[in-house]
Amino acid sequence: MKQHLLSVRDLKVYFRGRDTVARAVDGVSFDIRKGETVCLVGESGCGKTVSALTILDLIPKPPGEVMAGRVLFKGTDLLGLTEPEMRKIRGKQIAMVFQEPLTSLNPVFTIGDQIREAILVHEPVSPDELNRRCIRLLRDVGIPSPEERLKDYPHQLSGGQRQRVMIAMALACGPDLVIADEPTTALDVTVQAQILNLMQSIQESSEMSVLYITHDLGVVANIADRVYVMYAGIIVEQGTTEEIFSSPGHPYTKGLLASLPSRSRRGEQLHSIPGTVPNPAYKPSGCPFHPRCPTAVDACKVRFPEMIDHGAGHLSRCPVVKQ
Amino acid sequence: MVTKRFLILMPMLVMVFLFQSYLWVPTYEEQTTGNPDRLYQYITPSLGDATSLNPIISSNSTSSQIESLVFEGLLDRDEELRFRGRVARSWDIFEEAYFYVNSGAPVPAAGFVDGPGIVQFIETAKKKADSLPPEVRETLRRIQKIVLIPPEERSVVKALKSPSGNQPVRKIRVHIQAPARIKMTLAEINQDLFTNLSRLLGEDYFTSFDPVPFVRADPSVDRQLLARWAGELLPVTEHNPVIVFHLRPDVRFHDGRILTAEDVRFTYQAVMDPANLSPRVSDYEPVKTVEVVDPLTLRIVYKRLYSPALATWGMGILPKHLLNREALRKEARMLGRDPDTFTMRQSRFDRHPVGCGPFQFDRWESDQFILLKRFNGYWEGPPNYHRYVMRIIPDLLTQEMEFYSGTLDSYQVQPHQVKRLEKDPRFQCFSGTSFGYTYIGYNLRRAPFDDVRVRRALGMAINVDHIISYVLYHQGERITGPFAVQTDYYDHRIPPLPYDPEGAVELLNQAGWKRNEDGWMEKDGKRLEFTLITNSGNDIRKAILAIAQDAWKQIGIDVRTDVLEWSVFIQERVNKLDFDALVLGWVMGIEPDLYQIWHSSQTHPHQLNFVGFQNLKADELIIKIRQEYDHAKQVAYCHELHRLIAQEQPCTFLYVGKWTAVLDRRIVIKDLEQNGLMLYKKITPTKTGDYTFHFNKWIKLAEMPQFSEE
Amino acid sequence: MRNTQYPITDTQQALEALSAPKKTRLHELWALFRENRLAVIGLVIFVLFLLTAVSGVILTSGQNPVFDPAMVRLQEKLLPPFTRPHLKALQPAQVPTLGIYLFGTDNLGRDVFSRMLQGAWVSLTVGFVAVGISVLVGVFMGGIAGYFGHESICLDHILAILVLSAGAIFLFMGWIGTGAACMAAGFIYTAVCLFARTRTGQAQRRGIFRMRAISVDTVIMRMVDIMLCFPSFFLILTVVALVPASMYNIMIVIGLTSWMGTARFVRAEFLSLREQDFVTAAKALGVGNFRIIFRHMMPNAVAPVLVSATIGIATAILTEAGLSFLGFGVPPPHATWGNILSDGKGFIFDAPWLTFIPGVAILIVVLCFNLFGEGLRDAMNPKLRERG
Amino acid sequence: MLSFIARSIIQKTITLFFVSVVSFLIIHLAPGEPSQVDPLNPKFTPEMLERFRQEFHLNEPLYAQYIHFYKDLFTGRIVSWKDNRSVLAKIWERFLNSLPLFVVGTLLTWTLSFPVGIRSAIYRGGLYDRSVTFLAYLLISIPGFFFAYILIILVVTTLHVPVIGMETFGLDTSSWGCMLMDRVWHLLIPSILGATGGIAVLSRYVRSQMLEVEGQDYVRTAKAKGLPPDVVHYKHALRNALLPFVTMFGLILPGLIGGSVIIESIFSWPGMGRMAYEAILARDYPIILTVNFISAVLVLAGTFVSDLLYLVVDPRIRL
Repeated sequence: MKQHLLSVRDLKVYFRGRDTVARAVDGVSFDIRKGETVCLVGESGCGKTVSALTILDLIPKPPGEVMAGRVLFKGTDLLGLTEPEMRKIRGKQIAMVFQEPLTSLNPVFTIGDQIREAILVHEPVSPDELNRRCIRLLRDVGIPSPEERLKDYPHQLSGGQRQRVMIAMALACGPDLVIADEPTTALDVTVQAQILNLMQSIQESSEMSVLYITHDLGVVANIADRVYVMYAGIIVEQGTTEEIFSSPGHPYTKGLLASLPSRSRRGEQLHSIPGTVPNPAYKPSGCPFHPRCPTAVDACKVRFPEMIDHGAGHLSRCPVVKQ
Repeated sequence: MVTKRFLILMPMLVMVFLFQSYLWVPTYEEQTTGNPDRLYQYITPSLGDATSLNPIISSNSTSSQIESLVFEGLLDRDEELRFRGRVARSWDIFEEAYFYVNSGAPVPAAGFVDGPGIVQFIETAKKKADSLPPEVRETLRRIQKIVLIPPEERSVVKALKSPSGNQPVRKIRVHIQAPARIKMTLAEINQDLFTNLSRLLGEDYFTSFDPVPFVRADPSVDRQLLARWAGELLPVTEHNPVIVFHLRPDVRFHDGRILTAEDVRFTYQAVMDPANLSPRVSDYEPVKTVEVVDPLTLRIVYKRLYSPALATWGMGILPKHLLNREALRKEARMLGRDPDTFTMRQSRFDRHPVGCGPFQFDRWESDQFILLKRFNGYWEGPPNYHRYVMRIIPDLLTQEMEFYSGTLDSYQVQPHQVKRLEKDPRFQCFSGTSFGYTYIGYNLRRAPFDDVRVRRALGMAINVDHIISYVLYHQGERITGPFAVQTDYYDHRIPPLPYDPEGAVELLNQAGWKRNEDGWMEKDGKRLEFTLITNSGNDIRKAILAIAQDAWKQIGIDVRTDVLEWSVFIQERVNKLDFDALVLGWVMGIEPDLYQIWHSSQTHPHQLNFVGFQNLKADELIIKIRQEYDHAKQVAYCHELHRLIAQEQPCTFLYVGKWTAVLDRRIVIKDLEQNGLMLYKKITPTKTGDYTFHFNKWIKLAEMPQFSEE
Repeated sequence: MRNTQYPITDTQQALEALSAPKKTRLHELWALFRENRLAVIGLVIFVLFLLTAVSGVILTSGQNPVFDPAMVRLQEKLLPPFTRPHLKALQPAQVPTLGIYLFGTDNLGRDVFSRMLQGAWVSLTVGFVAVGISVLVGVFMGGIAGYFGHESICLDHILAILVLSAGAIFLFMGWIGTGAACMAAGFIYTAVCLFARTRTGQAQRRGIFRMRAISVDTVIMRMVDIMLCFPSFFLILTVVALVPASMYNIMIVIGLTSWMGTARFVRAEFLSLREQDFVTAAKALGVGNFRIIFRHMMPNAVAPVLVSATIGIATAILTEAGLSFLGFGVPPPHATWGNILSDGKGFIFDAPWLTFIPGVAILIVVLCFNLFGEGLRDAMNPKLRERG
Repeated sequence: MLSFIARSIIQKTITLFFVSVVSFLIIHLAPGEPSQVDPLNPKFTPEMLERFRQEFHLNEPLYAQYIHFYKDLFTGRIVSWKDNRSVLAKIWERFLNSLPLFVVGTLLTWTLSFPVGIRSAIYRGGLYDRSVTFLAYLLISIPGFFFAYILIILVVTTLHVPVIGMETFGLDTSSWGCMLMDRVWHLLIPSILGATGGIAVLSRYVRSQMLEVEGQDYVRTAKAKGLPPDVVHYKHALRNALLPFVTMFGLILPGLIGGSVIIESIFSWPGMGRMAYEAILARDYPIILTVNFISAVLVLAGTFVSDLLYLVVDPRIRL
């Protein structure tokens, strides 16, 4: 078993409203080992992105607030770091790739500027060296004629190229961990595949870990070593990719799997989970999934389910579903 | 981060730089103690900028204030308001009078007499004058010389406009065969000359003279027109007052040229030149000829009797050599303008005047200041101050602030501040009566103002003393008529209208107005109501508006008030005679000429008698005052007119304002005594309240002066 | 996997019971607004000011007002605040209602408190009417430009307008016959056009007269550009100085020189709203233009306009004060805070309350309008709301 | 690019023409007449008034007056009715006087507003933000002349130094440095007065623009790169927030023409605003119209410049 690069323990992030408290992340724990690709899966609004942003201390405070938990990165608790110390981690050791490549790149600077800046802030490099590194990075992420692209503005690139630039920027300082927050959601399907392949190939060549956040189980199946399924601010199931796909232990996971188009047969109605993710400020009591759960029993409405170990690192939070 | 540092440091540096300048700025004390030159400057504020510094063109007060220092007239008024020679050393006034021999009228005891006969007749009468009535005797005594002008022929061309105005102007030649004419030279001007002569020559000797047979029009025109022209061309009688000025030999312009009679004549011509659009044309319109007798003597003949004539020569004299045709053409060529249309108005003289007054022009920055420096060649000796600065500060409160901080030497105080500033040991105060009065004028053409009882009642309802003490803070004086209070023309014996609201109600009742059940005055079912208006921008008038409204409400008159912007007020209401009553002021001259404001011929739209005062007796007096050159008689006529106007109450005369000026107490009069000793005196105002009379002798001291009691 | 049937109704109910308590838009707005303490203070004073102004107009007008702002008591002039009147010197009718000069008296002995009361109403009227005019004109112009912007004015429209206005001018100049003929021709032409249009459903574009000359949007936006070319205070000053001074002229002038911002905003809003689905849907259902505008688009566009109107009122009050200072404000007999202040400034050393009371009053009221408007704007801004 | 320039020049010329017509009509159709002559002065006669009217073409039909006026304006021969001086020379002189006031005021406004507004946006809802908000609105809400008088009276009665005008009078013999500093001192209060209002308004704009921008994804990206906060706010956020200010920046210059009438009158500062104000009072039509025309030109030039500036600031815009 490899050493844990990052381990999040019992993280609670709440957002204070006027007279409500939105418990966006409500006791989440997960681990990422070196060189591993971990996926965090769940519908929109279930706290995936918040968890990821909390790792880099990027949630807006106020209203956001980390109520409890630890984020151990190579043994240090990131939550206890001061802002300048944290800045040394961001980009250098943990980098992030965001969902919307168009809005995530600053429209008024050339991509060259933006990549250079990412390097310079952490390493004093001579201008020549800097330029060479930028070109190499762009070449690495598969952008043709990188010398000219450096002078381009984001709006001059295609969606896929922009995401490649984002990835290049994330890789600029050779981070140990890349958090990719739904990097392919906004892209065309063909481009999605290219980006996924790119990420995989880079990961293979550089020994880095990836925390991949997505709602798309299809993607998960392709790249993940291990999967965490999140619902309403908690992890409802975790395990290796095969385990999760072959024997999902939680009705929510089952529902997600059932909604995959590839799994439905032709002519059959596409499956969907009724209802939506609950408002984090008004979560149901007991198991947060029970209002949408087809197998819910009365106990689900009152008792918060504990994690049940199915062995081999496969855990789920449903006492009803039996293997 | 560079941007951030720049954005914060930049303004900080600017602020620090701005604030440190405080260390360099002199305080009130430092301005004089550390800076001897400041003592030789007089700095005075003005609310508005001058328009032009050419005395024949400008017409506002700031301009004339500067002009009075840069230019000098032939004469001015002394402490007692008598004429005093300036550029003119002395002057003589006499009269030349003419009349046509009326061979068609019989002379008593002589029958029909021809020209030489009339001369003979008067000469004889003069010799045995003892038997004649005293006025006639007096008149004859004044006649120094009688000359007969033989008959003459001449012709003039008259232009005749067609009535509709769209046909071309017809030119008509008028041939005149003038009969013999008598010219008399009188030692003193006498407006009753012909009245008295007619007692000698027969009542209708002058009136029966018919000029029509002596003129012939070619081509002929209708009789009426011809008669009019004949009357103009052959006036039966004619007064020609003459003024002869003797100029000082040593008066120089600021550029060193000696001022001569030619310059004076040039100034007159410049005023009369239509191209110059001078607002002073009406002053000189009665002038017939201006002759230069020799370089220092000037003879001015008037077309008719016009007693304010002498005062008009107080106007500044222009230098001919800078403004004559050739000089202007040269300037036009230099500026690249068309020399034919270039007039004095476009000349740079407007903003760089050269005169012969005690100060010479130095600089003028529009809306900032006008700078004068003293003229060392001034004929009366140069003034003490080296510089005269007029600063233009449009806001009174800021003027006050500047005065406190020592960068102004004088300040025109507002009434409510007088008390406070009089106590301040740093300043000295002067006050005097101004030449302007404020009144409530009624439109006499409209009911109910056509009734003198109503006008009296309105006047009696207003407590003027109240206004003076509370609105003006006692800075005003009650008046009863239109003459300047400081002059003899004003009759102080005339009692003001009493404040008597009950009496006013009584008067209204007499005039037929009765109170109705709501308390309003009513006559024939109509309420007594009207609108009182004034112009905006004058707080005191606004206050009077409010007070009058309130006072009249007490006696049951429903008054609405309206404050209008000046140009609207004048052009829409006053000029079109569209008002009931208004609060306004007149600025009076010292001369008692009331023709434009009170004569019945001036009541049309756009004329100044807009209240519509028409009174035959008053008209006669106004004309007489205009024609009288004898001061005592003029005063008597004025008093009579004053009494008449006070009786008629065409408007409610309220008050003349008093002005108060504050000066820095360190300003004193510095004079050389006859024994050569320097003498410092406290500034004292003259009888008329003019404290700047000795301005040329003023100077500022570094320390507060202590005067010994005298 | 087989199609599993979920008990949908149950789940829906359960979810609804759990989701956030239903709030109306207004409720939500109020909740957001309430958080901003400054804005709440602003609102409170705003309401107080409204009450003062309304009571002011009631108490100071009429034949025998409770507080007479025009009552001149010369012997009582320039008394400081909280002075008791000298009862002996006054007639019973002249004694101030409160038995005390709450804010002192001015240079004519008028009770400053009464004048401030009256001024509150006048200042408020000036502000409201001026802004009302500007909002009306702005919304109208902006709405037309935004909604009908793509439509063109054709040559025949221009001709019809020219003929009509020529007719009006002729009538005005007294040439009745020619004028009437022109007017009649114009009206007949317009009527025929409208009739043809309703018959055929749409205007047919034929011949030179139906050539598109310029689009409505261009015309209106050029008008906005032209208006924006004038420096606003200078323009107001020019017009106010040239036309006869009256309260109504000032309101109209301020209103007519400040509608451009609103017009631009409404136009932009309409342009984006027009593309939105619900409008397309309404159109597809055959809803009339005006119903779409007033029922569907206006409510969406107008709320932010109203917020800026709040701030506009504050600006109008300040503008009026500035004009008063230059001598072009609302003329007497109307007292406004602006002209009380500028009248009082000459007495700043001898009677400072004449300057400070209206000055501070303007300051407070304008401040409250601004804070209130800002709070409202913040509360209504959806972007800030999400993050808040 | 060229076609854009040509198109906007044509468009702006047309606008300018309409502006000139409108301003001409406003002034000439208003009741009352310009008169250098004071109609109540007994020395003026109706004939003289008539002659003045002729001299100034006031008796001609409006369109002829319009042509006369703009012909004179374009040939530079236009003169003021009040004092017969060339209008352009007068405006230039006043422009130079207004310039220091304008430069200092603008400099302070356009520098200080940014840090104040940005800080306020970053710490939104905090004590700093709330007090700055309050202060800004206080400054916006205070009637300008009231504030100016309070400042002047404070300075004059406590420090006993002159503050009005462009310099202390009667100092012309003192040293060069003294005179310079004296002028700077006289610049201080009016320019600060001018700037406070500007700073208050502009910092509010900066704040709301920054709030808008700070929530954008690229700001988060910048933070995630590990950039220090100053770089995040002042480079990444500010640069984007600047876009709307380009429009405002283009409109600064016309502000110089309109000037600050009130401040210039109070401080008897002989600037553009005061000249315009006095021209209005005197109904000096040539000056009013010329000022109006120039300011319209400047507004149009300003918008043109800001259109061009957009090209520089926002790379997404291409012509």
